[in-house]
Amino acid sequence: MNLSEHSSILIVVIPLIASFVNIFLNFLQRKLCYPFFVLVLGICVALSIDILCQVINFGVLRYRLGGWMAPWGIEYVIDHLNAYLIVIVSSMSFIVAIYSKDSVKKEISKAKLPYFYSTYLLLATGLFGITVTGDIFNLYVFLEIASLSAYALVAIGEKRSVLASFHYIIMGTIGACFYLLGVGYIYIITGSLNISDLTRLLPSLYESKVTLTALAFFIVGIGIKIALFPLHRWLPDSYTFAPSAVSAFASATVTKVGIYVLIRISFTLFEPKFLIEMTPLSNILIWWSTIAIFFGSLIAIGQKDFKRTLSYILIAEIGYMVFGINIGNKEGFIGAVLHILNDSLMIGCLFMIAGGVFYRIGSRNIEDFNGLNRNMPITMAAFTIAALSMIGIPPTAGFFSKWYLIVGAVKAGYLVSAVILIFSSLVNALIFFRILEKIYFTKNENTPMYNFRELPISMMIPIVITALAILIIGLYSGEIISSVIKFSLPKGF
Amino acid sequence: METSISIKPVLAIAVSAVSAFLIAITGEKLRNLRETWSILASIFKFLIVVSMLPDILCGKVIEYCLFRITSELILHFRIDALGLFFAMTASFLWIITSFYSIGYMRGLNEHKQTRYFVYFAITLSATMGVAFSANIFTAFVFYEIITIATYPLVAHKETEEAKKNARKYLAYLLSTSVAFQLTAIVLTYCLSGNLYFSKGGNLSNDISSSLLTITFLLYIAGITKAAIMPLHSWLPAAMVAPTPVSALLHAVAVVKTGVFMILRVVFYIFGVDLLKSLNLETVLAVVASFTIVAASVIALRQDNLKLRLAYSTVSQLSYIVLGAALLSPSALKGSIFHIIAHAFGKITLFFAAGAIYVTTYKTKISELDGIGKRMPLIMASFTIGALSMIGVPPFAGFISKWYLSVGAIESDKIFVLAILAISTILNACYFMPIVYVAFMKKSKDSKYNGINEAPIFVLIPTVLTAVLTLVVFLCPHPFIKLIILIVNQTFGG
Amino acid sequence: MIRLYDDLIIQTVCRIMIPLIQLFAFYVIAHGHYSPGGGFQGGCILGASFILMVIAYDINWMKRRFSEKKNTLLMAFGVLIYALVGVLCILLGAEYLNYGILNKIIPTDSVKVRALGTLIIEIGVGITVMAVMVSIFLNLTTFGKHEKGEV
Amino acid sequence: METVIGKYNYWIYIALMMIGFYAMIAKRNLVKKIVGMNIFQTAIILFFISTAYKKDATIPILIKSQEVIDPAKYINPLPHVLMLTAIVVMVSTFGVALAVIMMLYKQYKTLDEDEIIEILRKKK
Repeated sequence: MNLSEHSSILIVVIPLIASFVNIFLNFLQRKLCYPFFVLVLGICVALSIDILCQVINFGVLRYRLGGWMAPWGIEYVIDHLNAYLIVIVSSMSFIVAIYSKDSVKKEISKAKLPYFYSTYLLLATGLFGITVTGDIFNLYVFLEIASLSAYALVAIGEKRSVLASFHYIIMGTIGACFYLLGVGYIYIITGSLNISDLTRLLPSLYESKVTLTALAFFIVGIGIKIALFPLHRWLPDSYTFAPSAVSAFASATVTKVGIYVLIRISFTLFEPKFLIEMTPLSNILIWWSTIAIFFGSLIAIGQKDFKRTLSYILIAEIGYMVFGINIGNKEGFIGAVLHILNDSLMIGCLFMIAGGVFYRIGSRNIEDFNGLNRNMPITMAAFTIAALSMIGIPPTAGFFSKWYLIVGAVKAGYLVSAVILIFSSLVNALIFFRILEKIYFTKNENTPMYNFRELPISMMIPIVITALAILIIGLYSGEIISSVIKFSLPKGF
Repeated sequence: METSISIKPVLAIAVSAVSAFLIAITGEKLRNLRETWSILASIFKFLIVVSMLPDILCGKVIEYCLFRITSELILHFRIDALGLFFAMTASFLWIITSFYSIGYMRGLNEHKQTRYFVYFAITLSATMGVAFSANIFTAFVFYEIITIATYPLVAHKETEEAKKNARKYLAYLLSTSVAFQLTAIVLTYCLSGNLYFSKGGNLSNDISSSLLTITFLLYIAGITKAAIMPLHSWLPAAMVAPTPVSALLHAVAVVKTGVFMILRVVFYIFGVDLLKSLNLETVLAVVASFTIVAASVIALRQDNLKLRLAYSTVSQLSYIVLGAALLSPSALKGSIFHIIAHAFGKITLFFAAGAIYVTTYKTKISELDGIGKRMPLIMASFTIGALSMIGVPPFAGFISKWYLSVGAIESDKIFVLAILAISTILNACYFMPIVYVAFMKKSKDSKYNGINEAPIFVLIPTVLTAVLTLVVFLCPHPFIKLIILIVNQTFGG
Repeated sequence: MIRLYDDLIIQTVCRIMIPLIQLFAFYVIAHGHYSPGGGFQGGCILGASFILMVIAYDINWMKRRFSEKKNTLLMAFGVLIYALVGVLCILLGAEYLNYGILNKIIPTDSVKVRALGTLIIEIGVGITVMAVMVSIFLNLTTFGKHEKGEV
Repeated sequence: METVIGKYNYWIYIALMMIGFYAMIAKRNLVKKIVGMNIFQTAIILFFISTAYKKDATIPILIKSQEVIDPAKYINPLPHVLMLTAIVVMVSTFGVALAVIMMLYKQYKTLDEDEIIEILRKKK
């Protein structure tokens, strides 16, 4: 028996089992819940790295669930793109799990903590499931597992989070149902649900209106799930009022996994030429995402609440990725996939910092950030790095993905979009330097209120790790591209 | 051209980065040790830079590839004569400024001196980085580092005015570099496929001329550090910084970085032939000429001494750009000689302005009546600096003006001669009144009568740079030798 | 809160009905793997029987027999049965949920063992569904207060 | 005419879906929104199930005695299985949504969205 053969299923099952074992632990020995929770996610990180190594060394992994052959049974397929996503999701969930130890203490009552951990693990299960599965209906189920746990996690935040969660449920359900309709139409026309099987079957059916309808349903459904601009209304409220650990985790992973699904649907299920040449869809998506970038950035300027600012920036960043995917050239795709990693690090780091500041001063208002540097120098240094990366200053990671996106946009001739991309960088510069100025060069008048020290160590370490990762990963972008992303390029790019 | 691989450029950059770290951990309590680090680093840096001189004089090029981030984005150093020349000027003046800083900061009992010295050292590191860079990407990285590292220096006083000006400073430098320079770099990459500075230009003739023109204009607009009008107003804004910052950074290191990059773009990205065929050099020459005259006129109206010097800097920088725009060997000679002539002259002037402020807290020219009698040495140095700026024979400024004039005739641009003449008159108009009131008028407040010179740490550097201005005129041969080498390398003669 | 008055007829009928309902629920669960039915349907019926109990009597009466803690544990336990059987298959050397391999520990042929494996899974699912149904009902009817014993 | 009558199952599912959709978006009462959500999901289930239907076919349970299996005689079981899962998902969503509504009611003592927003605005 070789466990690493099974790592693609274990990464889904282990958090699932752990999530329920946690409930038993709650009754047996409550103190063990947190260590167990972190340990499990640590194991997931190890597994994900193992999967990545296997994929790099041996190529695509296929796992037949229950021993059933592929088009009939559910098959888990892991290629470079999945493996890359799994590593991102698992490491972010692990890092935020460490962070959550102290951070949730102020936001969630003690009795509910084990349930928080369980739901968190379920969310991780859902996300892992989405990334590993090679079956579009199974993907729907995992999508809903992830979404349901996300609704619950959002709802345990502060008072207003409940209404936000309700809106999230309504929007999320519409998105999921649209996706399900897409699955239905695909099933009607092909009689198969397996992605690799569909890749084979669909090309002969490209002329059919049903195929087009399915694709439209898919894209709108996923567009809601990833909060692409006009469908984004659920996101800012949810991520603002959710507990800080949840905002950090969800912002860093949920939308990124959505982007992954979009890539799978657009370029694996269908051939790239279907979206790019045979239908105007990719063109529509490019303009759609350009508008998303523009308005996301624009709305972000006006926000006073730091987490809300980040949410709108996130909406703009989602626009970046959707844009990069649809340009239809190598550079754009590389930029988008690289940005999945960079953005999850940056936005995760910033949300964690926002949570850290909230932990200490009890406010998310940007106006209250005055002079924080004196009290929390290390956190603020991390903030500076993440902010520079958001703006896209080299050598931080954010620059490199932006570089590829802009090069891709210019090469494909979408100059307006390139200008909007740069405009959004400038807006980020405006937003973040306004905050940096408050942090470093403004004294706070009411000093007694601010007599506090750095964050507790369990919150500091994750923040520092992500900030360092932003710096280091930037330098190794070439390595990542040549060993992972290059192999996940769709056909004909 | 022979190439030798050496780690020296990295060392030269690392020395001050390491010192920044040492300064930061030493802190305010051991201020003498802290200042020792600063001085040691400056001396070491200069020695490392000079140690590369023999190789360069033999016609060799020193290369070191630091890091291959992606296939086209490479942190690569290559030192030719031009880079070394700039690096030597900046690193030599850092030694003098280090001493001056100590005198100035202690004399005024400034707050947060540690932060000041840390960022000063980082800025110098990045300046070396620009000087040594082998491709426009490396230059861009260090360019951005300079922008961000100088921001705390400009905002040093932390008053509302300082913050406002620092905001302006950052807004100009960062937004233009991200919006225009980055776009230009992307376009360069898309047009030519690589980002290296290569002799005779990187871009080739067979690309559509409108794209090339756009790229060129984006570069000129994007390299805002050269303070070409109308994007100059960050430089006067930066004058809220402590005087040593204005002296070394905003008269030498930062602004010359901008000019240096324009030289690189003109000669090593576009190349003489391409520019001539597109007739772009005329555009640049006209813009530079306009800047020279307009900035001088504005300088006439300034009552604040540092502001007047700042506008003078704007005007003088355009001499260098103008020299480049003429695209003739003699003009380039003059242009490069002006880098050093202006550096010595302007630093003397700023040192003198700082010395006046340290001793008398006066910043306005209208308050300087009779100051020459109180501080004869300082004002004598000031006079020397002013004369050199005007271009009066026994001082360095004359030589550069001479070569520029020759170059103007060589390239048949007679209007440049007129510009030079007008500018000389204007220079005299705004500098001589200061000298006049300082020596001829009687002091208004009779409290101070005797000689009351500045502190020794401030005085000696000022006098030293003044003397050097004279020395450069008297024995320019070592410089000329290097400059001829540069011209040969550039024009391939 | 739920209990308004005791109705003899309802209570008596429920007393007779509930065992029958539960028996039927077990039947549906047990036949899930080769005829219509299964864990989900059976679990729903089983859950309904407990809900009926609450409606006919009252919440405390029901909680004395079937406490909230037990319910929560059952909820987790059912999923664990499912997941652990899957892992057991891995440990025995086959793919996840490949019940055929269970004949290494259950001495029957591999076709029958497949059906048996499905049955185990269905039982797990049934338990979970029942517990979740009851839990949703309790939470909704008592505004989530029953955890604190305020009912 | 053929497109209307011959494919009536699609028309019904579309009508149901639009009713649900309308309720989700336009109704101000939160419970009505959830009811709309349920109708919406049910419409999709109807859609799936109706696609599995074949004329004169029976439930797909094989009897051992039958030697030759004619696929046209049995309806397609897969959509049913899929919808079973979808129903589970639906119920879970419904449960979570109801729980959230309970929390909302506890906080604001109303289930009308406009009133809740009004309360929130007053708090600011």
